[in-house]
Amino acid sequence: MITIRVQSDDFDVGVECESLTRHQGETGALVTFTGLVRGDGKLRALRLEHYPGMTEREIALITSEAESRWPLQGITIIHRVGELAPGARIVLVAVAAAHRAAAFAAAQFLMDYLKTRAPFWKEEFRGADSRWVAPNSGDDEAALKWR
Amino acid sequence: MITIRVQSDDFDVGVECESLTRHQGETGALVTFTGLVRGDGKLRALRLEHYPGMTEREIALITSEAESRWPLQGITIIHRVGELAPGARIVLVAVAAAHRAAAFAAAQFLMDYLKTRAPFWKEEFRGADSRWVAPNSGDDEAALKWR
Amino acid sequence: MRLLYFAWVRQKVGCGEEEFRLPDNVPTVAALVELLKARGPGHAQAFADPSLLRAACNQEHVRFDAAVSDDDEIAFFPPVTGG
Amino acid sequence: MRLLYFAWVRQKVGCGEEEFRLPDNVPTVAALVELLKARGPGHAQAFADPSLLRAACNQEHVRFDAAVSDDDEIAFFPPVTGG
Repeated sequence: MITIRVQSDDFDVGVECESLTRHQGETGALVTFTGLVRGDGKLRALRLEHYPGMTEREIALITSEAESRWPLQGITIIHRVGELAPGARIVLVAVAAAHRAAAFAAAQFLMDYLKTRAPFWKEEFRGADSRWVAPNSGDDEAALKWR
Repeated sequence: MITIRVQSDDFDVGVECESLTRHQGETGALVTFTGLVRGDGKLRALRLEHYPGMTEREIALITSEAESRWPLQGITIIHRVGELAPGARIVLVAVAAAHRAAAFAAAQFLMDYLKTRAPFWKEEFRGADSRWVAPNSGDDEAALKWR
Repeated sequence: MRLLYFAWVRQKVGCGEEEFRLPDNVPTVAALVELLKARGPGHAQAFADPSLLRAACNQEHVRFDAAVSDDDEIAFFPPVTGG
Repeated sequence: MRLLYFAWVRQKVGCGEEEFRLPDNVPTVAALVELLKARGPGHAQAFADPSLLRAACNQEHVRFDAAVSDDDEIAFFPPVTGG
């Protein structure tokens, strides 16, 4: 089961875990990654913009790629958009599999690909200033290792 | 913050995530691993036995080791004991960090070490039969790669 | 064709979306970028350094040597920073 | 000393815990295992193949060449299978 949601609302990691593993008696491993707005004392908010349509399309491609690489039983990806305060959840990647190696690898792969392929952009607000977050070269390298 | 619990009660992944990241404005990444009783159509229940005292001691050692290897902001480990039905949650490892690479690596390390060091034993009940689960050589190899 | 702009590209151009009639002699994304530079001061600023931009054609990532046609939806944006 | 048994070791021995007076000439876990084999039919079965067993001394994993004393808490169990 693949679930993809792009939403401004928050999500509950426990609820998403529950719905990913319900009816899945053969699941032995469930890995989640939650990305949060990392505060630094000065960050007031983050605003997430995306490309509706392409976002869902890219995430669907990424999940299909993950399913072709590892034996998975379910994937849930939720990405929030709009304005988010420090400490807020931004993204959830949850992967269910029979065994932990596949679940861990797929969750990392999905995050690395989300970071470098899914059309989201973060704008940071500090005091009266705003700036667009620059891409992280470490993210590109992380994505390249899956080639 | 390190939280270690050995309990017969179930846990809620969302609640544990929430308490691990509350008051932690600098957390950017939260990785959880949930281990579940993998059903196979015949498995009736799993019973988990442990060595009270040594269990908590070993898990504390494992978490200290993880903290010395990666910059982490919090670890929660919950391991259930007693009788568990197929589909039930067995273990939770949750790791909070500023960045995802550390959180993913530490969560995998903790699981690999839990599997090979923490004094738990699983007994499977199938029909009228019971048998003690044999150790998995893959788990030993997974733990060795961290040496 | 439909042109879409995101993040600071959108802010510099001054709009998120515009209709555009693609001339015949513009075969690639790169050629389209050169043309758009001349569309106004906002466009000139947004497209000044194409190495800072990425493009999608019909909601797929493409390189700047990709072909374009007047039926396409072309988007320009900085490297993505989600997740 | 206090002896603890877990999982099938506990089931074969027939109890999870017993007090035991360690004789002077038993310096290691391995020597203790040899001694325990003779303690009864359950013990004989549990300790028949020491390669199947693991041990802890005072709640720390130890090898079978580790030293033991009469003050110790020694546990015997199969390889762990938690997580």
